[in-house]
Amino acid sequence: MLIRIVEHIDLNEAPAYLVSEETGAINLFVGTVRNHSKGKTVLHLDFEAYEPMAVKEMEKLGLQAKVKWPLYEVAIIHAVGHKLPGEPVVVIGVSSAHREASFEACRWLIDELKKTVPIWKKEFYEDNSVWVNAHP
Amino acid sequence: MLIRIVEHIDLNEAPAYLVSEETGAINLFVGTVRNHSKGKTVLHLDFEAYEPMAVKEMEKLGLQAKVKWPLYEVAIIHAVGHKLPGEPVVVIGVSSAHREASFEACRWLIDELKKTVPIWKKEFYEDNSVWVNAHP
Amino acid sequence: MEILLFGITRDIAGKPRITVPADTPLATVGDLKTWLGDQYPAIKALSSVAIAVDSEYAEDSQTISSHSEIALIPPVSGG
Amino acid sequence: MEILLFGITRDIAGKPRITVPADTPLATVGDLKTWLGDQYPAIKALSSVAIAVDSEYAEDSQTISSHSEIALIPPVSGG
Repeated sequence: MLIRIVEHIDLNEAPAYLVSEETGAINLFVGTVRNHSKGKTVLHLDFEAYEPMAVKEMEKLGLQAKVKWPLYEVAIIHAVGHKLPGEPVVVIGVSSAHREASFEACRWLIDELKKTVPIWKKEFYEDNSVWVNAHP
Repeated sequence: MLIRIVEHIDLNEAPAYLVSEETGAINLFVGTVRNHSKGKTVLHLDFEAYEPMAVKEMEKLGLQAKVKWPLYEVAIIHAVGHKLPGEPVVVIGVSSAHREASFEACRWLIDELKKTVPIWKKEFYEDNSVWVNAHP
Repeated sequence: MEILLFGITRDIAGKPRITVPADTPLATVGDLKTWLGDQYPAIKALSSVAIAVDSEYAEDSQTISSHSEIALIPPVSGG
Repeated sequence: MEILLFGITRDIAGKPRITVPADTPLATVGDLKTWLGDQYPAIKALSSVAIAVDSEYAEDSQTISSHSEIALIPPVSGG
């Protein structure tokens, strides 16, 4: 598995890692910073991670996905720091023999990552900033 | 839209095309040559396209996907020629504001491409070769 | 009239196109399919056969003209 | 005992960690959550609060020791 927390995501890294002679399908999800959210202009996002725990939780998710689906490899890369609109902040990639498993596992991984991995996002608008999900 | 039939797929092209400040989600599917199929060793695949029609059909699929889901951009790239195990043969990529649409549209596009786009694959095994899907 | 061939149909015919003799009475896509099946029985054994007229899938009822680009589309297997 | 803080909880406390006085009677994760809520009422207003012990999510019933690395985990928002 390729599990990383990085300052800057290289979009070429996960596909290069996942390509192999054994597999027929790769699904890749890339989350990027949108320049607007709920009708407001987003200037940038700041991401912060509790790194040793985040890596551990991402490893657990990768292993769980490998139990749930017949996957060859899993890549989970998350960025931290100051991110501008258009910049990638998360990459999930999986490889499998057939495409069904690749789509399902990739979708499950991004959904679960958002629930359990200790990473926090602060959105900066023109007039204020908020820690996403913090309040009900 | 980025719609192409190429001799050699550059895995970095579609992600670079799809990243934008407007979108939050990119889903990418990559189909690659597996070194085995139905228990037999695959030496290589040969892909052939009726190019002007294949491009037209891929454009139609891209436009249909943009009607069915709120997508920003669509990329469909298919390789032709002699392909070895591990080589990419098709890339489908879509960008959208939220991840649900990106997963659904990408999955629909690869499923439809396999049904309608005039591209043919011959599988070469150690002892014979077959045009895939030709016979019932 | 010339029919472009691809994939297994090119292997069946042993050439990249079939020339339909000028005096062959073919009014529609359906007529053409019947004629092709009679000339090349192996084509009838395929999972499916479609005809493209000017690089669009054509219904059997569509009339054909020698001014169009006509192609025989065996079962596709891209991706 | 020191509690690592992240995201909004670091903003609430105004510092990257909270030091729990040595004589504070905290046996379990649940006790610690109660104590933190009393010290920083704004923490009680969050959507959820979890505690990680040695970088694993911990149940309220888990006992804590000052030898462990303890972190306060406000609602996550990665991805």
